Amino acid sequence: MANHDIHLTVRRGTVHALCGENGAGKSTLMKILYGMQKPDEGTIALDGEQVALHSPGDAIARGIGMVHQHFMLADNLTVLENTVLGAEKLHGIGAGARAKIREISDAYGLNVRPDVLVEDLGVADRQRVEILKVLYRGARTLILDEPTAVLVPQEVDALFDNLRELKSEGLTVIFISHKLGEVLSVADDITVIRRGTTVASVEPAGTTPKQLAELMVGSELPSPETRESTVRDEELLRVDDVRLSATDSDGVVRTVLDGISFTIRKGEVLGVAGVEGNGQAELVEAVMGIRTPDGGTITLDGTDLSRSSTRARREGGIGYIPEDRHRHGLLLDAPLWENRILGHVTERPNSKGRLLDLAGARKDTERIVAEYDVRTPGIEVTAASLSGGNQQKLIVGREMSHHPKLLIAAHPTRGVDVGAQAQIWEQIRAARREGLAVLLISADLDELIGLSDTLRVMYRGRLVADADPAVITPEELGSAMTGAASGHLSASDDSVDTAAAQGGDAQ
Amino acid sequence: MSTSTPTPTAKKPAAVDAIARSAARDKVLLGVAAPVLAIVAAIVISSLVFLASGENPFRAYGIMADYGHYSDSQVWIVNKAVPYYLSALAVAVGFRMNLFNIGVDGQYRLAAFAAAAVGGAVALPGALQIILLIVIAMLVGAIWSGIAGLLKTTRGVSEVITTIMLNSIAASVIGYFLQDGRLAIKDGNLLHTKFLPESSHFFSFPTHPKPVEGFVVVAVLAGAVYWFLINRTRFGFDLRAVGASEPAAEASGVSVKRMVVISMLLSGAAAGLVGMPTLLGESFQYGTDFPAGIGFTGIAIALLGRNHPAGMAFGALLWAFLDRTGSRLEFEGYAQEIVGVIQGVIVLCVVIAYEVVRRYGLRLQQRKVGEELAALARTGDGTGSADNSDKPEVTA
Amino acid sequence: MSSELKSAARTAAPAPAPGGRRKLTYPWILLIIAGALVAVSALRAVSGATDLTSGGQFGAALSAAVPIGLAGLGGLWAERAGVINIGLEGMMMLGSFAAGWVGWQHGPWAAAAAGILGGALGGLVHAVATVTFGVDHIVSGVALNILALGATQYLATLWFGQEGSAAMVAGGNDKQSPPMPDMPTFTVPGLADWLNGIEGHHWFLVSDLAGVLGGAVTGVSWLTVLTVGLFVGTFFLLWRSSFGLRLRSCGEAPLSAESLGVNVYAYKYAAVLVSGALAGLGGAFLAISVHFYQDGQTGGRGYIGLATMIFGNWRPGGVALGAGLFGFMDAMQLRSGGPTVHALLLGLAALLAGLALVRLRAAKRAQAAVAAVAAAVLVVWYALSDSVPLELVEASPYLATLLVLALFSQRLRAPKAIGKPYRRGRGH
Amino acid sequence: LGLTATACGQSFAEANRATHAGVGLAFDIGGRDDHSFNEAAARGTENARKQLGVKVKMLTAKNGETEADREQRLTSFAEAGYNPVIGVGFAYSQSVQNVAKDFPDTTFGVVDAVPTGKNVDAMVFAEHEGSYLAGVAAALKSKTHKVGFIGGVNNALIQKFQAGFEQGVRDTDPKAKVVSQYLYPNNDKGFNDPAAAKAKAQGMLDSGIDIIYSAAGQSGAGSIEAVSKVKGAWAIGVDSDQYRQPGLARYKDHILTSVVKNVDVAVFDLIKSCEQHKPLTGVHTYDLKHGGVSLATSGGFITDVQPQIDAARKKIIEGQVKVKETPKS
Ligand SMILES: Nc1ncnc2c1ncn2[C@@H]1O[C@H](COP(=O)(O)OP(=O)(O)OP(=O)(O)O)[C@@H](O)[C@H]1O
Ligand SMILES: Nc1ncnc2c1ncn2[C@@H]1O[C@H](COP(=O)(O)OP(=O)(O)OP(=O)(O)O)[C@@H](O)[C@H]1O
Ligand SMILES: [Mg+2]
Ligand SMILES: [Mg+2]
Repeated sequence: MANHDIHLTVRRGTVHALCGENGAGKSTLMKILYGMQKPDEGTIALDGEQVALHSPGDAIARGIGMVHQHFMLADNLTVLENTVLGAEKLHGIGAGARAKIREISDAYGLNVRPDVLVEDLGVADRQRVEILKVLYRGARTLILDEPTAVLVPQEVDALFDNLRELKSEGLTVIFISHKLGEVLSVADDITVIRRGTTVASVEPAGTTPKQLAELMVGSELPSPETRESTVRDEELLRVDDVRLSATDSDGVVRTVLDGISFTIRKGEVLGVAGVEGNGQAELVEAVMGIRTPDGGTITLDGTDLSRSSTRARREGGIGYIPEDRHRHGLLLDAPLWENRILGHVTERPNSKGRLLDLAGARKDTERIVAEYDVRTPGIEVTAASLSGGNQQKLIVGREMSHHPKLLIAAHPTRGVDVGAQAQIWEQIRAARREGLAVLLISADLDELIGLSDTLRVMYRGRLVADADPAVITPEELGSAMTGAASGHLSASDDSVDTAAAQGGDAQ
Repeated sequence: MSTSTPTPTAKKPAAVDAIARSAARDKVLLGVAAPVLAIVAAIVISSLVFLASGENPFRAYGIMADYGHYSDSQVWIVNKAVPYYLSALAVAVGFRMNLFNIGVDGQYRLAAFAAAAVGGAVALPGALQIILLIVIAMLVGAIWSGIAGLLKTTRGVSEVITTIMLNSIAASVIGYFLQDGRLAIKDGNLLHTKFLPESSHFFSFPTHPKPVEGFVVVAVLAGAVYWFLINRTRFGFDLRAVGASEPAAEASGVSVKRMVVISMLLSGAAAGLVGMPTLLGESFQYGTDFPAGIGFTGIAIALLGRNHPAGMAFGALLWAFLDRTGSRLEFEGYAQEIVGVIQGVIVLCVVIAYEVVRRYGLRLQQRKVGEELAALARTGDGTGSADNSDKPEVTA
Repeated sequence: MSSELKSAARTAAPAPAPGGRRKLTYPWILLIIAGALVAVSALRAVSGATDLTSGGQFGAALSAAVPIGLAGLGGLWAERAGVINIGLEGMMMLGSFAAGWVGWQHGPWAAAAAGILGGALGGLVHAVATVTFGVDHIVSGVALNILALGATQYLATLWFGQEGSAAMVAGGNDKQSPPMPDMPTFTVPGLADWLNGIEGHHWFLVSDLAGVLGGAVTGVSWLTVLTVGLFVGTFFLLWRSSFGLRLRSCGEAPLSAESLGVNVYAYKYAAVLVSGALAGLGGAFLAISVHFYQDGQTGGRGYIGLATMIFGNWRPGGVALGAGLFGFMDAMQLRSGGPTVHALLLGLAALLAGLALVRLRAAKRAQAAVAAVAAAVLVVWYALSDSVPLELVEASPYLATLLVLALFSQRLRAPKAIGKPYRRGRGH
Repeated sequence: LGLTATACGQSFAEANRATHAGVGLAFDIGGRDDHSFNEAAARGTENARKQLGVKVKMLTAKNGETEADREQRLTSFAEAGYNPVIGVGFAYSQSVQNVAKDFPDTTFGVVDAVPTGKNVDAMVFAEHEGSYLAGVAAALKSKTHKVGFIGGVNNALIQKFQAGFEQGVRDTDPKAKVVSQYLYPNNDKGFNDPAAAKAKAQGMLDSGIDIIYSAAGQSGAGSIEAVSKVKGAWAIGVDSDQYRQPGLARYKDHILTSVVKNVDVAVFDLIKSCEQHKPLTGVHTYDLKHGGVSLATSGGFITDVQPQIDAARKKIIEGQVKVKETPKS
């Protein structure tokens, strides 16, 4: 059961925030409101009138629009096509629609171009297209499911300005987030959901983040904060002038990584901040050997790995927590013990020589399940039947079991509930004390700042800035992520020390 | 949830045990459900077809069963099933990693032709000759399918299309060389390669009334090798990983491109074996009348057997049984073409039944896992913060 | 550490080059067609293979292209909605069978309608399996091909080959339906003769153009005209109407479509049914043009249609081009065999030489060298022989497809959600 | 299944002893009504049924079948007591040879092939001689002095047609040009693809050829159709008298003549010999001399050149002209 005994009342013309931990059932609730899922029981009333929503079409007809947590856009279609889809009756699919889109875009300052392919847009632009889609349908009630998860603080501010604009036009906004600061800053009312049910309705004025957090999880939010430094002198990973270009489907060559150089020492966590799509994923894949760089060298613990295969790198001591666990981390239809073998098939206890060691793998899977608290009835169930957090714990357990020298962790706690989040952070901290080097990529700036010993900012395929996590704030980091600042970001009175951009080696 | 939960494996409460037991029962039931469902559906639909054409289905089934049980029928069925089985294996190697080798047909024909041409020209003593021919066939089959593998990895061309094209091209290549004065000789109105020397003749089991071809041993061996390779070796794990999820396999260190080429080569090598029972045990030459189309039958059988060596053996025998007994129907006043309908219906029913059952099973398992964890949380997790949802609501 | 930061001082990484997407505009297309015509007529003049551009050749090419084009167009409909359709071959079989069955009783027009229905029936089976039951699309397609083959063969024995039945008396048998009357063809009066006359003079370019046009106005089946209409109609329906936008969105991003109130199942069903209907019409065309259904009549054209669809980059114009090329090669090998294909060696050599130049300019020396050597080999081959083996001729359409795919497949773009299972309400 | 297949167990033949069930006729993939030699063979059994009162059972091959399938078909006949068992088409060559060994008391016949066996009657035809006469007629009737030959599949059998035709044309009109082409180099589809034959014939007609002789089984209908659309052009049929075939009735005014292969006579001879308990065995060549092949005269289109044709026939029968079985390179 994802939702039970939900009571939610939203006033017209307000921004209503819905918060709760991962998997609390927020998205499910909103999908019910939007007609994408059917409730087993209960009623929905709109302006006092009871309504039955059987499909998104019904909801749209009643002026409800939704921006999904995961973008619902067709990459190969243009912004115009994405917008008019399903609402062709309104203004046609040609010039009329184009004019209408321009009009809405201008009215709310969305700044979208109707004829570009969505494929070519960045995340913030895509989000604006999503909002445009909803407005185009004349929605009076907007549901935004975690719209800020992928935005940098400055973009979040712009978004909130848009929301206030909408509110002033008399629109109702339901806004989902588990970032408490945001919630408090923009919402008129707040409803908290926990384990599929509403536990509280509060007003932002009289509430502190701490109170909200307790409502959400029943205790204080765990913190990724790491105080003591475990950085040693030995250099473990050296990436030197790595360059990578990719050819897209039209044969256009794009530079995705440009002159990337950094080092990570034993016991050090290097955090890379950046808006998604600026090359972090490619950097990880280049270090993992999934992509072949055009130039540059990668040295692990004194061994040049630039030409090695992914398998050789893994055997050489790189552990990998991929960004998209369903795509890159697991075989969803395979049992847990086969997933334990994945990525380490050449190593003990998974194989002996060229043959698999099924008994060994099974036994070790039992151990991981126990040690890493993977909630599962057994190791024969498929990975797909585990919850996301438990899948992630299995992956972390698997990678840690081979005592990596370097861990590449991409968004290690994305979509994971707070309990599992704390566990994963603790695992990383513990291994770091033993001398593990970590390359951490995360969109969660608190996590990034909390866990890292060193911070770098990536923008358009380059490392454009560095920062000291002890003093930096998310806002300062955010402005570097948009390219507004570069060089060494010091926590001076103002947000950014742009002078460093010219000075470069001021430190 | 808290970080200090007791490990679930420590001691399971009775409720969890009960759920686990029922899950195990479900697994067995589901395993049986798919084939049963498919067979029942296929029989029902085939019977309807019989009835619709005004025939008595049960008399027909009776005739087929009766004719199939004679020893000569069984020998025939086994002999006929061997190439089918080998073809299915070739297709299955690809299927296990989501590669669709429609080109087995062209591969085995080209392979058999090459082996026949070489076999007619050289005569090594004893078993050497047979080994040579089999190696040549596997090599040629592998090369022909390897082209598709290479085009896929280097140029990104779908193997479905290339193998279809290569089938036609193989036919033309054979046609070019299978001419008087090139690699063939004229024998009445037939053209075929020179007869293989005695040393190329494969042994056979002296059964009654006709012998069972010795190549059945090779087929069984090939099935065993296939099973072992896929399920027990590192290579097999990599192969299955690519089949289950290409990006996950890539990230886990499998070179997907290399695997594509290797498995196309393996598939083609297996395809090379398909023509061998005919060449080495029956015709001893490759002529214009060399059997064609077994590659396509292999696809059907691989689907039928779910890529499992035993399942495919069953499928191959079933197919051969239908071939054999279908022609008997013709003598009893039915149209033997009904066999084609039955075969088609069986394949369609099997693929649908398996998909339905698989999905149902997955949903069932998810629910069970959820229930089980809930049961676990209720009984075993009392110490932590599991019950914090019972805390009084806070309203600000 | 800071030394590594110097890169920050440089400007940000270059954005993708503007205008990288090269669009084929109408002037370009016309230019390319004109260029091709000049090249072919030059080839005709040099090699003396007059059939290369004769009206008969183009007429034959057109009728060879129609069934393949219809299959390809059928594939396009299904795949644009995200359903891979390898069952086209089976749908064609059903179409040609239904056409044969209805045709001998009710004439060729009814046969065409029956072919459409027969193919749509195959589409329905495929849609039920893939859309409703979520069976892997390729698996379902293969199963459908097996079933269609069995069903048509069985029904043929029952309906055409029954001893003493009316069908048998009318000339049917186990493998073949009784013949049906001719479907009328159309010839533009005057124009056809005039063009024919010009063609006879073998003037450079003029006669060639007359040949091409003559093929298009002389003795053309009404079904061919219908097919051209279907291609144009498909383009407007799928790319210029809201129905088409919705249908394509099901192939690109079904979850987004669903979230906007599009009934994805309905569109997928519609697409696969139309797909079957088009393939069925292709099958019917085969039956109607030889006047009867025949076992094995489709001869793998469904698969070829699939190849032309990929070749044509999932666009109607591309499919038409692919089918036209295939039909051209097929007609040529059938009509005049070795000598004319022999002339094409020279054409291919010229193309390769051109490619070598282009590669050289792009500083891809290795590729340029390979192309140049291949061109030289072809020229030598051309000079030393006066025909090519029949087998090579027979294989030439397949080789051409393979070659084109190998050269250009990287530029092809399939619908994004193609072949992926979709369940209502199962999105994130 | 596999287990019981070893050594023991009863075979079908042991369990079902039957005798004298009639004549078993196994067709090649063209099927009974292929307007060609299958049909002619069927006609032979039909005559036998009427004149001798024998029962007849016919079975047809499937597309893409194997040697095992053919052997099974013949075996089934023999087991069920059919005698003689006749395979129509050279595809049955090997299978007749193999199965005949197992059933020494049954007589086997095969058309167009020469397998060996004590109880085998091989019926072969001098197609080249009949085709020679067609060549003579074509050379005399062509106004453009260009004639064409379309073969279904480029195999040894069809090459006999080509060789005879070409020689006949050359001997009659040395200036005439013969264009010989095949639909498929090596694919039985060639006997079953009228659309291809139509395109091929169209190509020939466009190049000025006005008489086309097609030896392509069912495909021939396509070339006859193409010819019928052109004024003054003639088609020459094959195997049966195609002028008289109902399926081709609307083109009959364009069917100059047909090279008739009297398979029916051969089949009838074999059945009759079996009925008289003196079964024919060995190779029997049905040539021009013995009336095994002939040139049809239906329609009367060749009446004007009949004297020259008769003269040519006489030369062949008397051995003055040797007709080659393989075309000149
Ligand atoms: N029909 C259903 N029945 C039972 N459980 C379901 C159903 N649908 C979803 N769930 C589960 O309910 C939980 C709530 O998921 P939901 O996506 O609503 O969470 P969320 O609050 O949006 O979390 P996040 O912050 O990660 O987006 C998940 O565990 C999900 O797997
Ligand atoms: N129909 C269902 N009924 C009951 N439980 C279900 C159903 N479908 C899925 N589940 C359960 O929901 C969970 C699905 O995992 P999902 O990733 O959605 O969880 P989640 O709540 O998001 O967890 P996490 O916060 O760890 O990501 C599994 O535990 C699964 O057993
Ligand atoms: Mg959510
Ligand atoms: Mg989740």
